[in-house]
Amino acid sequence: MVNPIYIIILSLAAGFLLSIFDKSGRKLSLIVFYSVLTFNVFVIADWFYRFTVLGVSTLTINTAGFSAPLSINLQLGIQEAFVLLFANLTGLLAAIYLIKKFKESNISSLVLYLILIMGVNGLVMTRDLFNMFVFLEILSISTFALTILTKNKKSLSAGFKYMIAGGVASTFFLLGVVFVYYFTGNLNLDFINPSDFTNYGLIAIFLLSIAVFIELKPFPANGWALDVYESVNSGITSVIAVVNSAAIIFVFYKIMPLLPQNLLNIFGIAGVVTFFFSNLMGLKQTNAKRLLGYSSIGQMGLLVASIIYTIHSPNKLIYLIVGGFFTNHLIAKAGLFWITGIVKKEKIKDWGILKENKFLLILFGLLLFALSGIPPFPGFWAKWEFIKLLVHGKMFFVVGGILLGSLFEIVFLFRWFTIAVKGEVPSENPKISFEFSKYFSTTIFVGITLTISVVIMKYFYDFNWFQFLPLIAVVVLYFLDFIPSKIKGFLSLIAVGIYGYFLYPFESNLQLFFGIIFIVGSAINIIATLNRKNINKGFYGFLLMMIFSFGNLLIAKSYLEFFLAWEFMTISSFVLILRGKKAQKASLLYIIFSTAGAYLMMIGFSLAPNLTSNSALIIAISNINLPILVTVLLAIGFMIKSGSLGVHIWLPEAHAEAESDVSPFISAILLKAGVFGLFMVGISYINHVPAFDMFYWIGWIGVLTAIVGAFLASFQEDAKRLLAYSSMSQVGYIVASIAILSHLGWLSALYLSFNHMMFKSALFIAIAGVYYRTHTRTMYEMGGLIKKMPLSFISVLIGIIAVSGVPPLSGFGAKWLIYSSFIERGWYLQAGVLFFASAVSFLYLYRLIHTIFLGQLKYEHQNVKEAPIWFLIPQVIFMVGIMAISMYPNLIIQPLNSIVGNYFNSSIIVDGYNITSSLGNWNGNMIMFVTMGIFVVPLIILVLLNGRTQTVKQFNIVYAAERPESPQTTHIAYNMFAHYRKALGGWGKPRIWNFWHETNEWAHSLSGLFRQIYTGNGQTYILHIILYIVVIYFIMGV
Amino acid sequence: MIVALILGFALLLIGIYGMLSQKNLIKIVIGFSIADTGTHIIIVSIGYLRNRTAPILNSAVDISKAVQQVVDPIPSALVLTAIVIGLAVTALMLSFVVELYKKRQSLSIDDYQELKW
Amino acid sequence: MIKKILIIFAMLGLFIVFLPLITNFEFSQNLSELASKYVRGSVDELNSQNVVTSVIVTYRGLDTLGEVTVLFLATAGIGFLLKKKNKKSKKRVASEILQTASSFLVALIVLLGVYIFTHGHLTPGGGFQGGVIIATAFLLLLLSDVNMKFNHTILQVVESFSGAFYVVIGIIGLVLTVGFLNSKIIPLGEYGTLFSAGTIPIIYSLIGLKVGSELTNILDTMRGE
Amino acid sequence: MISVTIIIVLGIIMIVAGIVALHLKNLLAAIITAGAISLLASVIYLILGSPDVAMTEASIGSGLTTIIFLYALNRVRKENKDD
Repeated sequence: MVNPIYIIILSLAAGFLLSIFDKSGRKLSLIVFYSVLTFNVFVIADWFYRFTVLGVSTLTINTAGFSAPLSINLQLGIQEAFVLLFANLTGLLAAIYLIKKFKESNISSLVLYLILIMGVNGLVMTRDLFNMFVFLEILSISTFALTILTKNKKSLSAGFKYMIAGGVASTFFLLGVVFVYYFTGNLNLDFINPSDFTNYGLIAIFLLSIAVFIELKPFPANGWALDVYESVNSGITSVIAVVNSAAIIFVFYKIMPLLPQNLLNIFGIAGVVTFFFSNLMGLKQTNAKRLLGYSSIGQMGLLVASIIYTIHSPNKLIYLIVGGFFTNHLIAKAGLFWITGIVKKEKIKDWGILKENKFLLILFGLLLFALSGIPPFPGFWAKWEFIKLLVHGKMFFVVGGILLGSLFEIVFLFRWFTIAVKGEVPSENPKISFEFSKYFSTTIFVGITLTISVVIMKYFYDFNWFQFLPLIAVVVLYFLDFIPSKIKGFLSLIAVGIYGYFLYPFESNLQLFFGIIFIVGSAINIIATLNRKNINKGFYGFLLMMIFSFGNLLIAKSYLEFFLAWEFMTISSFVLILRGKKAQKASLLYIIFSTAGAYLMMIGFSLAPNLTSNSALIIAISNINLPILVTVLLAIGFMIKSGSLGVHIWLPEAHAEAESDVSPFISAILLKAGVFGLFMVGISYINHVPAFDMFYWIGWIGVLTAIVGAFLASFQEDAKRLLAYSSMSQVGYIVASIAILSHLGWLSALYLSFNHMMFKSALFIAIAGVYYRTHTRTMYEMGGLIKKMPLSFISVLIGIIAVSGVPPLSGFGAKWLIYSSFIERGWYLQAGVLFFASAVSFLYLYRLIHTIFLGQLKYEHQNVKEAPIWFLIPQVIFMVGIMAISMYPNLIIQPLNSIVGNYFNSSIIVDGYNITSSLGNWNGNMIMFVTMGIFVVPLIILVLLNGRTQTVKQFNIVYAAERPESPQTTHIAYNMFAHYRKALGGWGKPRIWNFWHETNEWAHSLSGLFRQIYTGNGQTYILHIILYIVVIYFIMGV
Repeated sequence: MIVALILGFALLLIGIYGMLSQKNLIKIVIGFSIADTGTHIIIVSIGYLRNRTAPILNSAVDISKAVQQVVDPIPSALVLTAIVIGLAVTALMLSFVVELYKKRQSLSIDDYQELKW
Repeated sequence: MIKKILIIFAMLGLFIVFLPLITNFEFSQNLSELASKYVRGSVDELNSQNVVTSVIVTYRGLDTLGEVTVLFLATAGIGFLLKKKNKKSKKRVASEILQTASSFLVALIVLLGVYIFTHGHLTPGGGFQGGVIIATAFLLLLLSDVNMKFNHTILQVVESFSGAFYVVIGIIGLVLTVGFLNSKIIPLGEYGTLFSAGTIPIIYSLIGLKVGSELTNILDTMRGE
Repeated sequence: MISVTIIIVLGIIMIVAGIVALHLKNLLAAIITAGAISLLASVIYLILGSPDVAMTEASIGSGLTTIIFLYALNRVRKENKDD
């Protein structure tokens, strides 16, 4: 063990002598430089190990042969060691990152850098206020000088602004220190008693703390920092944003015990305000580094708030929340700044170049995910616990500010990510150059984030490894990624099978039911993906991740486990959607809505009472009386995922733009996750019905979703979009039936869920086959494919019959059950609307089959073949399934009846093939035969009597010697239901889309408005600082 | 001495006002250094005790009663450090000014706002 | 215009922030406990006449080390920022009298500087003040001979080694396990004489040399040419 | 109280000098005026019983700082001439 003061000594001595060493060559000075930095890391790492593992007590180092308060003392405890380990490591890695620069540049840069790191060590360890001032100045001056490591006009002017702002802050700090001495006669933190301060002594504390707070870059007194982030060399920026910030936040932490509670509260609020506004302003930002600057400033605000609000919590929680935010933000930020230095593209729109460098893209993605607080990264756990804490403290405004700010952050971070994955490669395109040192540092940091994630999961939560199966899947498949796609597909199929086998013994039949939808449905859908050629990097990893997280939703035993699975599901589906060719916007829309929903759920779960039994959440929740607010929040969260009206706009985009074999997963299975969630809410609800009947309104939303979805589907030109809106409509039926909260309602909801899974999978896969052969999804560009793709035709035919709810197929049963349940409940109006929706759905279903398969075959489709076998297999399976439950509805009704029987008294009688409700009976088997008969008899008559049919030749429908401008507009399927749209009048306008569009515009213009305060004028920035100080002073009100 | 304290605060405010109102970069630095001087005067005047001498215990001071005779040495020590630091910051600021001027031939702070928003 | 009003508001606000500090200011009648300890300790423990020096060099030695570092950083920073121009400027020779006088004066001034930093524990002044005075001497040289070039290697060696020795003296205290920067590692000597107060005069001399060479460096760099 | 009187007189001069320094068009004069403030401040330090500070302020605050200011100004002007 080495006395940590040697860090300071050695750095100083080396710093003093470095320019002498340099006389004998840069090599020597570089060796000295890097050895000292490495030495620092090892000393601190050793101490950190002692404190954490061996439990050594805090170390105090006196100087000058006297003890405090006579002389200055340093302190190294577990907290100091943690911060310092992190700071020194970052310092070392940033130095490695900068090695090329250091080789070329003036020796002074090495000296400055070394002493900067020394300053950080001193600043963190010292307990003396004035000594803090000195170290703060060391830190500042070396940073100021290093801002011009790459010297240009921008970095110079930014450096100057930084200096004057820093100068003002340190003047206030000095004043504060002196007045602290005046009031207490002491300068040592350990000897200052907060109660020594008289009323006016608070001003001393105020000056001291506001100066530190200004250094933490609060909104709006932080313009200088943004300029620095934007213009300074990336390596140095990472040091400023990470190492310096870590040290200063620790200084804030050290002086916190002196601060009165009201001042702390103000700082807490100021931190949240900073977080909110920085992220809001980030929305408009197009410069990569400045964007990171905004995010960085915001995260510092969040960090301050988290320190202040957790201060009275148990230690473990503080470590998790503050430590989580701390490491998460700082590591991710350093890594991202380094990547900006590697990519060397100022504008975010040019970042499409990143997709040419897969490795860097992965690093970038991981860091961005970490920054946006997605599991398993530390930020996720910190956010979850922090929100829980705040919600328990009833600080809803803070919660709102933080979550809304996070949402903005998600918007710009993921926008950036989608550009990197899908954006255009800039035309003038200098390749990303490879510099080992830069990659090295970044990779190490990504590794550390992942390690910390694992450590958190292991030491703070006792999760079952099953909870992390989604992640394990991604990792394993990442390493198997070199295998051809088909083999990976088969392996995935097997993996899903084994997973299902292990999952199987469920606690309840409801889980089993959704297990079949999630697992079996997915497994069958995987078959379609076997059609993929080549390697398909990353596809199966995220597919498995998604499927496993579906399954994990079922067995989650706590709110956190459920939410974890939910987040895994969201992120994996996001990546899958993003794989689509033009899916940049769609996936962004998806992740934004999903995150918003997830945040609402997060608040909901935080408010929910503790679980009393150790069963799966869906069972345990029946014992719990969810407050109405929780019900509302959770329901909204789940309804976003199931695409209910108002929050559905992500749905058509995501379905349409995802790759065609991914769409069935999203439509048929992913939407059911929301349905599952709604059932969960319902189960708690029926056991503890609150005064406010929320499900009445959910019912209405479901009904409206059904009808609007049907209308919207009718107007689509794009087959997948049509199916997407159809899914929306169908899930609307399901939601509405859940909302009935009766035996019959739930029975029909489950029944329709199952049906919808099958027919929508079949339809999407059929369309996938068509798209695969014709390369178009626009329906009026197709036609007559019945001859070329007969099997697909049959599959679509069966699918749409099943959807439409006409006899004989299962859809009829579903509709019958739904109407019965509505009428039984007395929701006549709703039933009427639903009935109308069913009628509307004929419009789009007709269109689907008519435009694609009937009519004239297009010339360019002369040589189209039947869909590939891998598409046909799942279709056949689903068709058989549909036929089977149509013929023998009992196969499914019987088990569903027993499931729902757990929650409601049975209201139907199942007798053989006959199902009787209070309103009548339904015999699927008989209906099948009757319908078949009705169908077959006229068919035979037609065939017999009307033998002289004639096929219409293409000649027959040409224009009179005229060739129209754009021929497709004359196609019957072009803008097919325009007249209906006209009939709808004002109702046909995309109001909801417009609403969200306006919201988006509004947020962006707000963002533009607020950032006007950053005029770029250094003087204005100082004015902001002074005004900020004054305003905080008045708010504090001494 | 209260007069010195007031003087110190007055200079501090004047200096800050200068930093806020003057467009010329050198004037801004002058403002900073005036504010700095003000701060130093404040610190020294806090350490002052009425009718006492400098904390130098030579023959003029009765060593055994020194505690009752000298002014507070701590603020003096702090100011000494602060003055040197002030010099360092000022000098660095000025070299930034020189370099900035080299780039754009202007001393007006309004000409250096290409970074914004 | 809005900016002007805001500035006035800001200044008024600051005035209000500071006002209570002035109006409620009361001069203490006695030294604070800590200060009293310093005053007594300076005599009893360190054998140093100048209490401020004791505080600076010993009790708050870490501050002073930091202070030296700050100056060192500024030197490095300025050197980093202002690359020296090598282009010859017009020769402008000062008058002969000034040249002769200055070379004579320089020696005297340097001597004064040395006196000040070696007597820092006895009289007002010390390493920083002495260092500045030495720098002034070199300034005089610069003024008298515009084309003069300093030997930067020597400056750098002085600067570096005085700093390093300072640290080494600090470490000796650590090695002897009495604490970093302890000045009692050598005999304290007789009160009131030059060779007293332990390492204080040594440290102050090193600081003087370091500050002197650093400031000379800064001046030379700022001068340009 | 003679010392109070001196401080008041000096103080008034310093405040005036401060305001003047900020408003002088001539930068050279402004720098010199600012240097004078420091010089007067060192007198105040002497009166306040801090000869150490006074020496430092006189040599660093008024002397060296002013010289550095002048050098900076000089360089700026030279830049101007060069082009």
